[in-house]
Amino acid sequence: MMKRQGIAEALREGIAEEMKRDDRVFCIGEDIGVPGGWGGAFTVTLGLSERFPGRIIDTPIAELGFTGIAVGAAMMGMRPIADVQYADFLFLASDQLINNAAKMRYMSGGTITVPMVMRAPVGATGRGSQHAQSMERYFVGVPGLKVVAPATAYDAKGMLKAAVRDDNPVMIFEHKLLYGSKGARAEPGAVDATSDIPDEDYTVPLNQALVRRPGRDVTILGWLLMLHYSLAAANTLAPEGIQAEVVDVRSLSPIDYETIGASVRKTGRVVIVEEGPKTGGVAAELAAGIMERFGDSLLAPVVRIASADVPVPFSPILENTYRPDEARIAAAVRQLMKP
Amino acid sequence: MMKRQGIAEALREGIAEEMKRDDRVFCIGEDIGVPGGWGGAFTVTLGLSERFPGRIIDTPIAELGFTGIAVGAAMMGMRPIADVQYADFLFLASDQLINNAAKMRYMSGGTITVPMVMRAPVGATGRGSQHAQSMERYFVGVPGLKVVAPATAYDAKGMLKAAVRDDNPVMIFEHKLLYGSKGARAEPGAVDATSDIPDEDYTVPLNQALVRRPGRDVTILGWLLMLHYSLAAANTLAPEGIQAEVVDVRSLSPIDYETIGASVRKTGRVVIVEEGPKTGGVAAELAAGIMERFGDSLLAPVVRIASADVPVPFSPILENTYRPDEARIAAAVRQLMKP
Amino acid sequence: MNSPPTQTNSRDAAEFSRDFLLGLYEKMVLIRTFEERVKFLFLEGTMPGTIHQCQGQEATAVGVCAALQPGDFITSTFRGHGHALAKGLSVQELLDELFGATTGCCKGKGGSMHVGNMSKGMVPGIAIVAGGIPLAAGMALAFRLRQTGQVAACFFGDGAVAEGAFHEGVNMAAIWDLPVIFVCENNLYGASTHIQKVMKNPRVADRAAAYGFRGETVDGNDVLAVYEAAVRAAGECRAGKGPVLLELLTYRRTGHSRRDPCHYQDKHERENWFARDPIERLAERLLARGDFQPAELAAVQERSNLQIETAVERAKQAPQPTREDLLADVLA
Amino acid sequence: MNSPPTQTNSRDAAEFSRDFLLGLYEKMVLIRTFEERVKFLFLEGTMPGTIHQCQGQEATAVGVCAALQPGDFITSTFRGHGHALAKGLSVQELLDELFGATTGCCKGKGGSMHVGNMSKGMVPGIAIVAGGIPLAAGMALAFRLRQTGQVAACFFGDGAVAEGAFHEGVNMAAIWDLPVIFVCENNLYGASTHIQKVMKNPRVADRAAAYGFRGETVDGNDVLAVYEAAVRAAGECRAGKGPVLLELLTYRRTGHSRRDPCHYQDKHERENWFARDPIERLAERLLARGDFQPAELAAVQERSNLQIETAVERAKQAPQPTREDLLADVLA
Ligand SMILES: Cc1ncc(C[n+]2csc(CCOP(=O)(O)OP(=O)(O)O)c2C)c(N)n1
Ligand SMILES: Cc1ncc(C[n+]2csc(CCOP(=O)(O)OP(=O)(O)O)c2C)c(N)n1
Ligand SMILES: [Mg+2]
Ligand SMILES: [Mg+2]
Repeated sequence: MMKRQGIAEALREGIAEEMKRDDRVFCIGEDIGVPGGWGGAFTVTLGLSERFPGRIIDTPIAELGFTGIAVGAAMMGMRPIADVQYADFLFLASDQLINNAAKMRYMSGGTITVPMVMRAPVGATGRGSQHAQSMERYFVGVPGLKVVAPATAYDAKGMLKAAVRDDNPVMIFEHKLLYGSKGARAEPGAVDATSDIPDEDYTVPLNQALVRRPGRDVTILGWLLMLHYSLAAANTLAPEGIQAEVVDVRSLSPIDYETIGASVRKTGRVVIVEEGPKTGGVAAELAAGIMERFGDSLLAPVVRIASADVPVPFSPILENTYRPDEARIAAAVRQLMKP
Repeated sequence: MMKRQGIAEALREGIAEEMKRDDRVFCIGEDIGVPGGWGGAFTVTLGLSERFPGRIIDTPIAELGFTGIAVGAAMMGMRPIADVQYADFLFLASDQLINNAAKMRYMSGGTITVPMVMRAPVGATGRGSQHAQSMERYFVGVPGLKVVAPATAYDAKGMLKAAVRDDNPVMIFEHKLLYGSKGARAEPGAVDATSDIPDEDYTVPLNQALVRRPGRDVTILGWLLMLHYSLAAANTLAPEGIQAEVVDVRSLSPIDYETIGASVRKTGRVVIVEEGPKTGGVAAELAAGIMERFGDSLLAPVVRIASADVPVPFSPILENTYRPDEARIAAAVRQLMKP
Repeated sequence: MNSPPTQTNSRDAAEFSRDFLLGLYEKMVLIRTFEERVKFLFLEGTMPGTIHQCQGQEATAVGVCAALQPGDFITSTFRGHGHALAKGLSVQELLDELFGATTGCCKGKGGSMHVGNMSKGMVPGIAIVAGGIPLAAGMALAFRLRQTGQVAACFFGDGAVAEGAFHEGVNMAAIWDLPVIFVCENNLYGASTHIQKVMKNPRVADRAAAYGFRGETVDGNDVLAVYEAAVRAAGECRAGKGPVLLELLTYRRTGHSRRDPCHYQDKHERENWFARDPIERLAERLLARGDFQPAELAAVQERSNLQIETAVERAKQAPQPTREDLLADVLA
Repeated sequence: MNSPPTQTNSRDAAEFSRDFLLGLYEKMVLIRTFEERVKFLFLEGTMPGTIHQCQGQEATAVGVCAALQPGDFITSTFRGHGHALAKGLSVQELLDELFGATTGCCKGKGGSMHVGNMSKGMVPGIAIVAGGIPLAAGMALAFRLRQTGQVAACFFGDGAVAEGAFHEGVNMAAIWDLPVIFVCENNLYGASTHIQKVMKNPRVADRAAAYGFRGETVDGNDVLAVYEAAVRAAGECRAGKGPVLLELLTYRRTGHSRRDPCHYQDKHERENWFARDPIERLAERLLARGDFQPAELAAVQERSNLQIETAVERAKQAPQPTREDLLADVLA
């Protein structure tokens, strides 16, 4: 049996299932369990406080503190699922995440495990520059921390469950335009990321990319919202005779160079699509890593399509210019395919 | 007239000169002006509190707070020079640096300037994993923030002075093994970074790389400690008939692709040397940026020599393995030059 | 919590000048009317983005700003429309900003959560909870170092008190006796979370003592009480006596943001507070003076409606940015 | 500040068992001897890295840990050697760690600032000032959720009180009544900065009230007073009464780190505190009981010397890691 669900619903169900399965799992964050409230900024934990009394912990507005509390609880064997309302606030919590959670195992000589999950919504969505950043770049490559970015409801649920069961700290980036928020919480510009969700328990590995659309001419790498835009661009290009292979990077740390490499060796051409300033983004690591590993298969330099090197502007016109879109992706591919 | 100075001395003099020149300049940080104290963790502000009463401000241990205070003071026209004792603590201050200082101008529609300087010592130096990180990667590419990393006393003073006079927030990364700290503060493994410092006032631009050693065969890119190791490696290679051109990247944000490009076009081979985990480092941006701009001139994929993807270990043996050294750099170049 | 005995109330309205009172009333009505209109435009779908509004909290913004000098500065939050109007930003530059127009106070780059205008003494709102607190302390440090006699008034909510930035910023303002008024608009909720859930002692003003400076709890829905407390605080700041923490007890009459139905608010609590509306209360006190006529107050509302309608029409036609504007204003 | 009337002192030493007192004395002497030896090794250049030592503060570590159960946990700081020995880590695993050997308590990967051993109830020291405070609260939250009856004792210095992490972590421990003892070792200085420069009210224990829980100032150089205060605190924690803040007044007899000559310390302040050395004071009280002989206490010192000498020799020969070890222990 299957049911059609959006990311918010699928995450909610995934959290509930893990909490049912393992009583060490609990949620901690701001406004996540308040009666009459919203179940977090994007309704992911809505209704869970009734189902799991005492295990959905509403905190004061104190990101550094509750993140450190999640780390401490995880060190004692609990499996906290923490979340910040907007990923931009991770700057306030990064000391606990990077200096403590990610290093604890190493600096203890391998004696400590920190099985915690941190969820963080990214993406420019008409809220201005402090509720909009793509924060992936700040956590990719942090030794001791795993980072994933699911683009579909199926992956969101499967990766959340895998993250909860993983003995390492795992950061899950979610995109505001992909939650499938409805009614009062609906986001203008939202994209359909619903999936058929099986009733059976399943997980999605935290270290594997996935070919979402096979093609022989060029490899387009994307994740979260940009994956969806890349697929749309690929469809536009098909009738023009350009067969783009679209790979969902999904796992940002570690990066699955096996899957990516197979595609690159086949096509020899790569376009990486990222929301967020181009300079110093995750696409830089992907481009450098691909050149190092598969440089000889490259028929042309790897192309990065990303945002301009500016903070996120409020004005919708500017924000839409800031965010790479289907047209820019398609144009870049056409350019790259020019003989 | 000239005098020979180390980085700590040169910075101290540069700060004093700027404070003399402009009474809007002040210093703020922990233990920087305490009578009988150390002049900061690395003696840079030693003695300045006597020379500039009330303008060397000792703070409580509160990095987020005093960084925000520096931002606020800068918005009101002051020119604060803030510093953290170890760059690792920047995680605590990054919200104020990235969400406020760097974005303020943009989100105000260009009406605000934030002329502040933040100094931060990086580098693995036998202190364990929380006093050792190379933090450049977390600030390179942050729109609205300039980032520099001087490797010599001449540059340290000139860039500090340029940063103080710049109307934008500027992050200066300094390396603990390059300060030239003496006596009680001497650092094992320190490298000589002294320069002849002219008596006249001078500045060093914040957006220019510099060719430290000309060569025709291969371009080695480095900064801070790794620049010195790269120069040493180049000298080892010369008698083997390999003429390496060593470029001091210096300006990490923005990156001077003109100077770098000229070298790459000449040599066609590039090795980037970075202290800090390889994945997601500044070298990734350099490699991707070079491929994009000068891909056609590349005779081989760009090579990154960096640390392993692990937290910084305490044990000296492991730390020395963690830190790229002359031998690893030379070996990588030889490998790259193999026909 | 509604009106604890400890809180300070104001002198009799009779002791204030007629013009002064009318001015306060006018600003409060303007803010309420502005917010209601913006809410409509937003729900209607004509206005982009998200909004955080201050209906019911007009007295805090107006009372504090009335006590400031033109040269003084304020910092604000994601909920800054009222602060902006109270500090003298125009309805037009605000609406234009909310519509993302280049004629907005931040050229359309800031948006609702970041309205401000330095030339009018308002830093663009800091939408990171408590993020404006160290900033305000730093501004006050600049005033102190330059001996300008200026004061910084820092608006934040009860929710901000739990943030480390509050603790660090307030402590440094205290130890250096900086001229900053920490204005905590205590509306009992941080988003959907009641203050009782996040503080064992929910009397925010008490926090000042821990840092060694003066705190005071004020009826935040009594604009005159707020004004007088702010005048005292500003005076102490200018006299070099250091910061003051003002806890202004008030209540949000509308959702936290967007379409929030406020189901987390207790019904009786709501009714209690709705009965203590700051605008109605001032109106009653004005009429009680005898020298204000109902018609005069009605005219105030009329003027506000008109002013805002005209501004909305213009804002809808205001020039939108072009792609070129994207790259401007990053570096000085 | 030296010994304010407000601080709590201990019962008469006569009321404690001889063995218990001898145990405390033995631990304190061991810590002092360990630190002095390490200092020598460091200055001599045989020991790598940097060090932060606790000579003069032995009573805080020993008094608190003596009040804990084996299953309880402590968090520590960059200055953790004393805490480690007090919590039961062996001299050998500590020295091996300081020498970067694979037989060290963290396999040589942690170093002096990060000593710890989970199997003995000590989290590796957190060298980010105040960074261990939210951790300890989180550990206590786990104890509470699992109802294990365990307690977390969180050691930190006076300098940590200014950090946002203190504010946020302590507040959450308070509102959730978590079983954590916040142990502030107030040695009057954060690095070179005197507490008077960073707090208007330097009585750290007073901070607890702002968060709504109990704080107490104790003579931190009186190991019995520390012990009794910790016993009370642990009892309240286990009884579900929530956290307790213990401010232990003490003093650093050595540099902040490395070769710090402490020129920032006032001469009289130093002399005053040196005259109140925790080990000498305990010795006097033991001898005053009548059932301890000077020779017996001298023997304690002898044993410590011997134990440490043997350990140093072994540590110098201890196996150093190989390049392969670099990549191990990153992920579980
Ligand atoms: C650091 C941070 N955490 C969380 C948020 C999300 N958020 C926005 S407003 C808000 C509640 C703020 O409450 P309060 O400070 O009382 O202000 P009020 O909304 O009542 O005006 C929260 C949690 C944020 N903007 N910044
Ligand atoms: C977040 C952070 N800021 C600064 C430092 C540098 N530092 C190390 S110890 C110290 C002083 C700490 O003072 P206190 O908390 O009183 O502990 P004590 O040294 O007295 O034991 C400082 C500033 C640090 N380790 N972490
Ligand atoms: Mg509130
Ligand atoms: Mg101290």
